Amino acid sequence: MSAQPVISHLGVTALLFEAPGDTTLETQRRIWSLAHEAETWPEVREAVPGMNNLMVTFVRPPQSPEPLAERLRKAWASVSPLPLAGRVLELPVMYGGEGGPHMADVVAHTGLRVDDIVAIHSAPVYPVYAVGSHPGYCYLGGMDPRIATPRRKTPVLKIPGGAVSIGGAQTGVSASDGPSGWNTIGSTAMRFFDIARDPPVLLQPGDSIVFKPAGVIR
Amino acid sequence: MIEILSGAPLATVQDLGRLGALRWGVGYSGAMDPLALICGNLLVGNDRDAAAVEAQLFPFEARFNADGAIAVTGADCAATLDGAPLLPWASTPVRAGQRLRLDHPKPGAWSGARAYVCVAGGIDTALALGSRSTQLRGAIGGHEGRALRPGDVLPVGAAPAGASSEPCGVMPPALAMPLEVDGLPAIRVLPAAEYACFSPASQEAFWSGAYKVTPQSDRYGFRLFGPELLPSVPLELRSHGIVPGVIQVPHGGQPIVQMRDAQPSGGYPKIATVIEADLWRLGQIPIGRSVRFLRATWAEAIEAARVNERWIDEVARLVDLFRTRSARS
Amino acid sequence: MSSIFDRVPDLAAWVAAADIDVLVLKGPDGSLRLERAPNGSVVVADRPAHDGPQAASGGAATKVRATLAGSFLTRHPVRADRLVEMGDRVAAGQAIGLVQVGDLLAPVCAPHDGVVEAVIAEGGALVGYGDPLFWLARS
Amino acid sequence: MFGAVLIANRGEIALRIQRACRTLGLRTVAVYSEADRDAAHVRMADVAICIGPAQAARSYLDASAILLAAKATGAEAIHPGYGFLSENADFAEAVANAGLTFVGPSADCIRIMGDKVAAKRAMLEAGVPCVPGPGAALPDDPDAIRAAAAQIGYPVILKAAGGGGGRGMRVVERESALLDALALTREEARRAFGNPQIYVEKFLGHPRHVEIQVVADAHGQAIWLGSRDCSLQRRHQKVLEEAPAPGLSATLVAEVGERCAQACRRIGYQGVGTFEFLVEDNAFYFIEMNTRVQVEHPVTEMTTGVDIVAEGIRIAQGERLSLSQADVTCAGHAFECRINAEDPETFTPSPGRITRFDAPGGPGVRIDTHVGAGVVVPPYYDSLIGKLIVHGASRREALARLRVALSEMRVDGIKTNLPLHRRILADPGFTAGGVDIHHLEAMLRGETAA
Repeated sequence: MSAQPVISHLGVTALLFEAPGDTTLETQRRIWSLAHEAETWPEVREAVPGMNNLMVTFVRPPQSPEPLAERLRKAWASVSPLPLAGRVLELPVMYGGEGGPHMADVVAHTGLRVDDIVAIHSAPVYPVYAVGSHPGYCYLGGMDPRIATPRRKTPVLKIPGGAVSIGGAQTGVSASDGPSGWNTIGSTAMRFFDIARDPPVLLQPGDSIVFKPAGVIR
Repeated sequence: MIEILSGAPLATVQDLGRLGALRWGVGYSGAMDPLALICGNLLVGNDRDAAAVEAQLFPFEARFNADGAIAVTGADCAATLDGAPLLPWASTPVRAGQRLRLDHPKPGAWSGARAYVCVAGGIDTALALGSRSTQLRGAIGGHEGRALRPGDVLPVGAAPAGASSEPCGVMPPALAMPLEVDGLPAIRVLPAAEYACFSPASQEAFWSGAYKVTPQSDRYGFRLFGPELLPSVPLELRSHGIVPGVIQVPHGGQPIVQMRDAQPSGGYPKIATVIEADLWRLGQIPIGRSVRFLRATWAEAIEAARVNERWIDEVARLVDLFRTRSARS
Repeated sequence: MSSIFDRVPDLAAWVAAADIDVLVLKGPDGSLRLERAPNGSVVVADRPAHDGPQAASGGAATKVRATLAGSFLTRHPVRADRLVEMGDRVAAGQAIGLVQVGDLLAPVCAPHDGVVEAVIAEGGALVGYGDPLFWLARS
Repeated sequence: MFGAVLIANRGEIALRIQRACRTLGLRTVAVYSEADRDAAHVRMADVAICIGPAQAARSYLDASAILLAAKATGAEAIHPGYGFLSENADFAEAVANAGLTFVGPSADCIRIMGDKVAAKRAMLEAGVPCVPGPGAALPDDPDAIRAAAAQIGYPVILKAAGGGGGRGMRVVERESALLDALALTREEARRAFGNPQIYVEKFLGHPRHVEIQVVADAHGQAIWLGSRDCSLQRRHQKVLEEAPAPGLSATLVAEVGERCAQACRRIGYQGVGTFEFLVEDNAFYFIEMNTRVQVEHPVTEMTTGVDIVAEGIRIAQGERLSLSQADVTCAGHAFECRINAEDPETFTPSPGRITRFDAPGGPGVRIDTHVGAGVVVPPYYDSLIGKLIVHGASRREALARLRVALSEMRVDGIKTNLPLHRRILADPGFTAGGVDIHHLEAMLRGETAA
């Protein structure tokens, strides 16, 4: 496995920088640093952290993507991890039942019982790696790989806001109704996004979430 | 002001989109056919990025509560004003109380899927994070952050100074800048990060096959149906930022093109990205029609954007000359 | 021998400049009536009998003229059908033709309600300012 | 390079440009007003298109209509001729923005030369002699204004920066009248030209009007093509011109000509142009530059053998000058009479149908005209219906030929100024050569009768 980051383009409007190695919080803290630096560059409109990766959008498409790619590589070599200094949000979750329609799929894939899945899912303090997917949605790190379940073959056209779901080795909470390719295992009630607030999001990279089982429907 | 009369769902207020809010998970939104929106705005004397109503299901009906000028661009919907036929892609004066009706686009030299009702002064709903575009997920922008319903009344800005109500029209860009392969509309794409991970047969199929726009296609994404695209080995990616145009291939093997309301992140393998300059073409492909993908280079994608810009500038120049010439009838 | 009809452009310009609504001239070879249209343009509202078809109704007909130099189109490029056919009833302000300049498509609008008596110019032809395009009978 | 030239003009110059285009193998596009439907320039063009009604403001002066016509006809270049839009910098810019070639200098050059203050500054920098006076608009401070005028010495003349053709000027004889005259001129200028800037210069009592024809290419080459004398004017309108300017030292003219060519190179001028001077006591004073072909260019063509219009078009195509300064020779003498449709006594325009048109002929005789028998001269435009140009080995021979030509020429149906030209030819002051710019008006008042 190469230790070099991989940089690819998303059409002519953005570059995707992917950090090498396994997904770790340490790497993510370097991604946050890289994002802070890149968003000050004049050719960059936005630097948006993903899971151990960073999307950088151009102010306007350049003649070649290579200069910015090179700049990212150089910056990556020198950035130090941003300290984790955010707050911790406790989130009550109702697991399974109507609010967790894909619990059975996770059971089927992992071979674990529902109670085990709930226990494993609610154990860690999940750091917010990134905000994305839809307004206010938080990508969380730190899920136990035992409950990892692949994304669905076909995305679901509408899952409700507050849905707690698993996609591959990741977990997250929908901030509003919308389509998703993830497996929904529970639900919670929390307003993650409010246009009237500044910033409009409840949580930002560096903050953390703890899931607290409010009940389990089998 | 404009009052929405018809119950046809999914009409929304859109401008050229919302840039700079990806970090909060807020995508671009904006007109599916930005060229049509810009042309409509030029025709009524607005700034290019003024907001308009994007209609995608028909019939669509609205009433104007003040005198002014409008232009209906995009899909040719046999628009009528109080029953009198309107030219497609042209401005026309309107009087208070007149009713506009747009019908299902009929097949012609070019039919399209989405129509834009541009009003002199622009739809003047509140700016949200710098744009008037409706972002349905999260209920941001537009009219109450949602699709329009009968009875909704949209505010209209002050008509631009020196605005002329002299009717004026432009050639639809689909005819001015046609792009077809084997009689099918063609869309230029750049191969994306995981292109090489797809089997050679899938790669070949992607370039040579026709992909039909399925009924599960909307402003979020166009779900296409065509030859299956399968990776050589199963891929599971970490979530990352994406932009409109990215063509993801979920495990089912059928591609999904991210459109203007696309979520700003995803994790399915990406086989290609529709170049920014051709997103408007795809945005106007009606459900049930097929498209072909054409492989482009970075330089070609940049040049295609320039061609669009130059075309728009030339249209703007001609409209301006038309308005400023003194030899009117 | 000069006819008043040779002087129509001059007269029309004069009528427009002088803010006159209607001008009627009678001469040995016919009478001429110039009217200011609602859009401010001056239209020839009457003409000698030999200068074009008469409306079936016997009413006067108007020559609708190009106000822009360009290619005359009878059909919108996205449409299969012509904008109007002979005999069609049209409303004032309705687009009955187009003049194309590059990708600009300037509508030719009916100056009044009426019936299309004839399409004078040929589709695709280069027309200039003042060239007659349609005969439009008052209905 | 371009293949089709739209000629944004009418009359004899439209025809003249068409001829030049044809000799260069270029297609011509004529635009015309409704009043010119039957005009020669319409008939002779490869493509002709009507762009508006008779009024010039809605046709030949309508930049938008002309640019749309260029698009509609596929023209790739626009030649503005003289008058109309020929010195409109915004038009030149709009032509360039349309991706077309403007046959003439850049919009920037036109803009500089259109502003008298800026033009004078540019000329002083290039070493072209100017009328004494500060090279800047007058300030507001009365003491500074008085000082500026005193330094020049009375009489002085106040000129509007945006004026021209005799408009926006006022002569001041003594200091006591200065401030009132300035206030008046400033107000007139503000209203007439939208520019209240005024500058002050030495007033010359008996100057001649002498001009230098220049041609400059896009490759930094510029040459001058000798002098013209256009002193015979009535109300600042030239009536009869000749080349070369009689009685001036060839060394002096060459020195000024070289300065003019140098100025072209300095400001990056491209195309044909004319530097206009007042000449008094063998001294040249720059007054303005015309950034276009001039009505009287044929006298220079006759004496130098250079097709000035074709040269201007070749330069617009990016080609190099076809000759160097060393190749320029001035052979013989030439006159041009502007034939106007006007009453020779009252000078009121005389439009109408020409019933008879007899053109003169013979060696050295050239007629540039767009009219003939049966042609109607419309009332909407300037009254120039043609130019009679003659050339001879000497001024004396040219005068003799001109006299014969004027006696042969006959235009019936309308009034023309042919009788005036015949009168001028009989004037001893004129035939002697070197009269000043007031001479013709004095002659008309009967003050110079022989």
